[in-house]
Amino acid sequence: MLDLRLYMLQRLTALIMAPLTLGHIAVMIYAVQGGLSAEEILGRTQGSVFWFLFYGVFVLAVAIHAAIGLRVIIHEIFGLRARILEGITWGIGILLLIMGMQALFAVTWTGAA
Amino acid sequence: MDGHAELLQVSVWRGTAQSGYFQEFEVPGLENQTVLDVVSWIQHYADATLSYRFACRVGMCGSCAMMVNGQPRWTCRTHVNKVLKDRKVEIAPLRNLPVIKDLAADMDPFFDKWVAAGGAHVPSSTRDDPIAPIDPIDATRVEASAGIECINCSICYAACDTVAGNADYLGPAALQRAWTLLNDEKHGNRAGILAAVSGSGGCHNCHSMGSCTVYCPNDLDPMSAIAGLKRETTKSFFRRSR
Amino acid sequence: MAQDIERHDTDILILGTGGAGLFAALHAQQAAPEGSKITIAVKGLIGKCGCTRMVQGGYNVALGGGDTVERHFMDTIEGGKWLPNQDMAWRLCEQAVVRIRELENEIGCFFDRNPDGTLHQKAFAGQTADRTVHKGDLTGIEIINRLMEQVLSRPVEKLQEHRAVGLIPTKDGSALAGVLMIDMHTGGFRFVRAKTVLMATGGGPSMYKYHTPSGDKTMDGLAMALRAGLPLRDMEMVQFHPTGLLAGEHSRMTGTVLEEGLRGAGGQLLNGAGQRFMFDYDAKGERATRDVVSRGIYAEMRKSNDPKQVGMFISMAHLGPDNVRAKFKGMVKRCEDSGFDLAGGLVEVVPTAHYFMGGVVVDVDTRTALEGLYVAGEDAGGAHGSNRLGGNGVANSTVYGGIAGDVMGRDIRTMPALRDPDEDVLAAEYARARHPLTQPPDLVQPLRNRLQEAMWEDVGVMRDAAGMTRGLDRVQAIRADLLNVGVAADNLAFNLTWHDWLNMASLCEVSEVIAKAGLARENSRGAHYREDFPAPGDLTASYYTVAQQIEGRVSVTRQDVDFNIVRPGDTILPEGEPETLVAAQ
Amino acid sequence: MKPARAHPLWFAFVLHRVSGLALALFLPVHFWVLSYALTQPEKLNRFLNFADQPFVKLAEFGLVFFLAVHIFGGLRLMAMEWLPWSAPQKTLAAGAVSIAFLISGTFFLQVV
Ligand SMILES: Cc1cc2nc3c(=O)[nH]c(=O)nc-3n(C[C@H](O)[C@H](O)[C@H](O)COP(=O)(O)OP(=O)(O)OC[C@H]3O[C@@H](n4cnc5c(N)ncnc54)[C@H](O)[C@@H]3O)c2cc1C
Ligand code: HEM
Ligand code: SF4
Ligand code: F3S
Ligand code: FES
Repeated sequence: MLDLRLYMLQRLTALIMAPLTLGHIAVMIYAVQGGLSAEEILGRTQGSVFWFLFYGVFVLAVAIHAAIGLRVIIHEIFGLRARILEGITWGIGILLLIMGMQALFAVTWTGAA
Repeated sequence: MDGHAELLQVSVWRGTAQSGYFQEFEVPGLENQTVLDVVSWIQHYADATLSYRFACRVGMCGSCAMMVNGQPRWTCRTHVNKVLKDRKVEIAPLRNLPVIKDLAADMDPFFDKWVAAGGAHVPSSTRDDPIAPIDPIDATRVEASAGIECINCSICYAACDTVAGNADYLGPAALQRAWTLLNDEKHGNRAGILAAVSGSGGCHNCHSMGSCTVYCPNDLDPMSAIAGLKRETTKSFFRRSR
Repeated sequence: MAQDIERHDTDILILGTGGAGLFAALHAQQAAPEGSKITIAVKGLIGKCGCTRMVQGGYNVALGGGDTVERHFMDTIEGGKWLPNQDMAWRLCEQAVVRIRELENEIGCFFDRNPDGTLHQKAFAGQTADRTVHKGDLTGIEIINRLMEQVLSRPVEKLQEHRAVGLIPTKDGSALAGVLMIDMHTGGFRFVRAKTVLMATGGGPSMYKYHTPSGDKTMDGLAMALRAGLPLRDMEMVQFHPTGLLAGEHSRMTGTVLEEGLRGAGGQLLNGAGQRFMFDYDAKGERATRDVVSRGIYAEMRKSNDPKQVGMFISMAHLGPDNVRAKFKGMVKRCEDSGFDLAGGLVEVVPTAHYFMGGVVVDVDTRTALEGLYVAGEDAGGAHGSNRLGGNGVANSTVYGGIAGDVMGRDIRTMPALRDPDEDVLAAEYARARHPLTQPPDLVQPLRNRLQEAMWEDVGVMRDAAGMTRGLDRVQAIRADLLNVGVAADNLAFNLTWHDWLNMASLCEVSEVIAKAGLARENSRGAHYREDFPAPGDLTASYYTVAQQIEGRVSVTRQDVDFNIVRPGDTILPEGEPETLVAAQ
Repeated sequence: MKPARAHPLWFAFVLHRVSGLALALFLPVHFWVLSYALTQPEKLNRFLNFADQPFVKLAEFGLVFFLAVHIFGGLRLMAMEWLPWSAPQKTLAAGAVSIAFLISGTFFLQVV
């Protein structure tokens, strides 16, 4: 169910996300001082190539990572396998990717606001 | 029998793969009594149809493992006093394997996986060659020797929740055997082992829960052996993609 | 009646998965023509039953460093008190050299090494060289696990938890047709025809109150051979190990071995009063050979008149409990699990029946008097004579198992067809195995206890004519009682009590032969000690006993040992060779 | 008939799984909320206000805690799988949890 390729994908995406997520938490700890507002967030992120790449990589990695992670859990708990499991894995991955991309564009793309 | 012994309340799983129930027995408690002795007493004196398995009686053959109060144990080497709670004990067939009848589990899947993990030596020399001199304290050899005393009792296999959830998972004992062979310089096809443990039931399914290592009656450490396999397969992954 | 016997065919059938059975399967696979079907049937799980797995001390093989095949051979002959079949002993010593290389190189065993990388070898009592190859004190696990993996990964048909109950000859009785078995999982019968059958069911003197073999070994093979009319030799020769654990009558741990090395390292044997006694019996004290120490303990046990204290005690504490714990980790842990403190306290021990030297008469190619039947391992007699050296048991089973595989693989080329069984014998064996199912159910275990008691008391460590005659009567009475004890027939699936009954039947049959052979040998050699004939007798006129059942009656004859390689008093070692290469202990 | 597998490494596994699952379930919600930034910033703000309530604060603390637990649990795993040392596993497991507490604690203090 989890072969070497999926395993490596899960570990590598985890390694990529580790600094990104810690960075994200650090920013949050800093940012929440005095409360959050949409403007504040957007002011920081919109139009920034850095944040676009930062969150872009995260979204990609997390879609892969979480899809594989949920695949494992679904297999071990519900015993689903083969085609169905494959389908679910891809489904979760793509769903997360699409939703993540929407959020990414919303938060970092300038033109739209 | 030494008579005047206190009675033990023993609850024993009866049944087949399809259905079953716990049956209560009263067994005289005696000195130096193992769980296997309790089970044998029931078969000898209380219910002649009780099925179970044992051979060596001393912890060498690994055929007497059962669930004792929900934990996998070698029954021939488990003193009842160690597991009694208020003079009660519950005995069931080994987990994660099909039940044949009562306390006897079908161990075939365990051994099929042992072979599937590449658990048999592939020769690199023949009976006409001299025996290779091998430094016993060489680091790789020490790694190979660490798991060599496995008695294939399947206790680790029963303890592992990944096995419970993932029918294809090769399990700790088979993977530990693969790790031993990977470190055996006499083995003739080490790449084959890496391939065998990298498939969809391979070492990468292990979540390092460590129950295998906690329950192994011989103090072996399959968890670390599996970690070793993950390390080596990861290396091979990068080597291949280069 | 016999309609519910399922019929099954194969080319080569192997009974038992000890060192002999597993080696035979591998060699048969190499030697047999392409496409031959090989089947291995066993009473337990493949590789997980039998005694080869329980081998502790190790494997005897002469690998140079001064040691030679000739020296190994001489030790074997002298250890066997000139009774071994010399051709068999020679082949054993010679082939062990090849077999150990095969085990290391082809099977994948790893035996303990010296710091320079060569195999570590040590000396058991009775050896004149450091000869025993080992893997710690768990040598058997290493050998059997590796063999088991090889067999499991090959296309060999596996009939696990199948118990052989009868050898079925052809109508004219000239050859073996096949073997009747019980599929233990279902309780159903299966008759397997084969061109060649290897019997490697490993003897196992478990008719004694204290015994070491694994629980599955109950002399089934020898009982089947007896019923098939085959000659059995050296049947009086039961080896006792001096230090079996005494854990109480109800415990399966009772009788299991406390290793030899304990005494070698300086362990002391104490009597109830806490005094050492072995020097009263032998100048080497606790370090004397197994038979001597066993008799010492037994004699001391007879002297004791405290009914609570059955055995003698082994004491290690004077060597320093921590030291003992470090050096004998496995043993200390094992004792601890059953409630004893080996490192610091006293552990009660008794002599325990360990190995059966007697067995089916075979030639050096494992062939028997019955065409198509081969016997190897502990089931075969001859290689050890009156005493088996520590380390020669597993060498014997692996060497001859391999030979049997080679020979069977070759022989089936000249056997074009399977043979048809004598249906009457088949029906009789079927009825015999089903007999208890026709009787009113009763407890089997008390009979086993009675048999073990009788054999221990009357045909045990020390024997005399009166005792053995009494023993014979007791066994016959138990046998008669057994026929009236039934097993409920309503649930035969994995019915251990039925198998206990069958075990008892085998044990009773062979016990009788042991007693009769014991009566026939009127001297004391090796494991056989007669208080009424304590002398070894004239070595040059040595004879071995041959027992055979003809028309339901067991008769024992004596045959002269053929000294075709070396005569008593002579040696084949070159002149000037030192008597022993082992540094004085 | 579940064995009582109460030992530290097993708990570490359970924690890692529960946290991974929680994160995976939270993530779509998180993305969904953020995507409002594009079309309706006021909705995002309303949400952020809502997020000021103590109950939600606690939930957030939990989330960051899970995230931290999961990360350090994951790093622990990868360390034991890939680095040649592996003996003091239990210490590592405990260490991972405590670092996670530290970080999420800091976050919590900042928020309140
Ligand atoms: C505790 C112990 C320690 C020992 N230590 C040493 C040592 O250090 N060195 C040494 O050289 N020797 C030692 N021996 C002796 C050695 O183990 C035996 O001599 C040897 O292993 C016998 O091998 P085998 O293949 O003939 O029989 P086993 O290995 O005993 O195998 C017999 C097989 O036949 C099967 N079987 C039995 N009955 C039936 C049936 N009716 N139908 C189907 N299958 C059946 C059994 O289940 C088993 O699989 C030791 C023995 C014991 C008990
Ligand atoms: C926020 C994003 C993340 C989500 C949604 C997520 C989700 C998951 C899920 C659902 C699993 C499966 C758990 C299981 O099999 O029991 C998992 C496993 C894993 N995660 Fe994450 N994860 C995230 C971030 C991370 C990070 C940053 C790391 C890195 C350190 C990481 C490391 C791991 C590892 C190593 C596993 C494998 C666990 C195992 O095999 O037992 N994860 N993740
Ligand atoms: S690793 Fe330990 S628990 Fe697992 S099969 Fe081997 S001896 Fe038994
Ligand atoms: S218990 Fe199972 S999950 Fe891995 S560490 Fe052991 S095999
Ligand atoms: S009976 Fe052999 S390990 Fe328990």
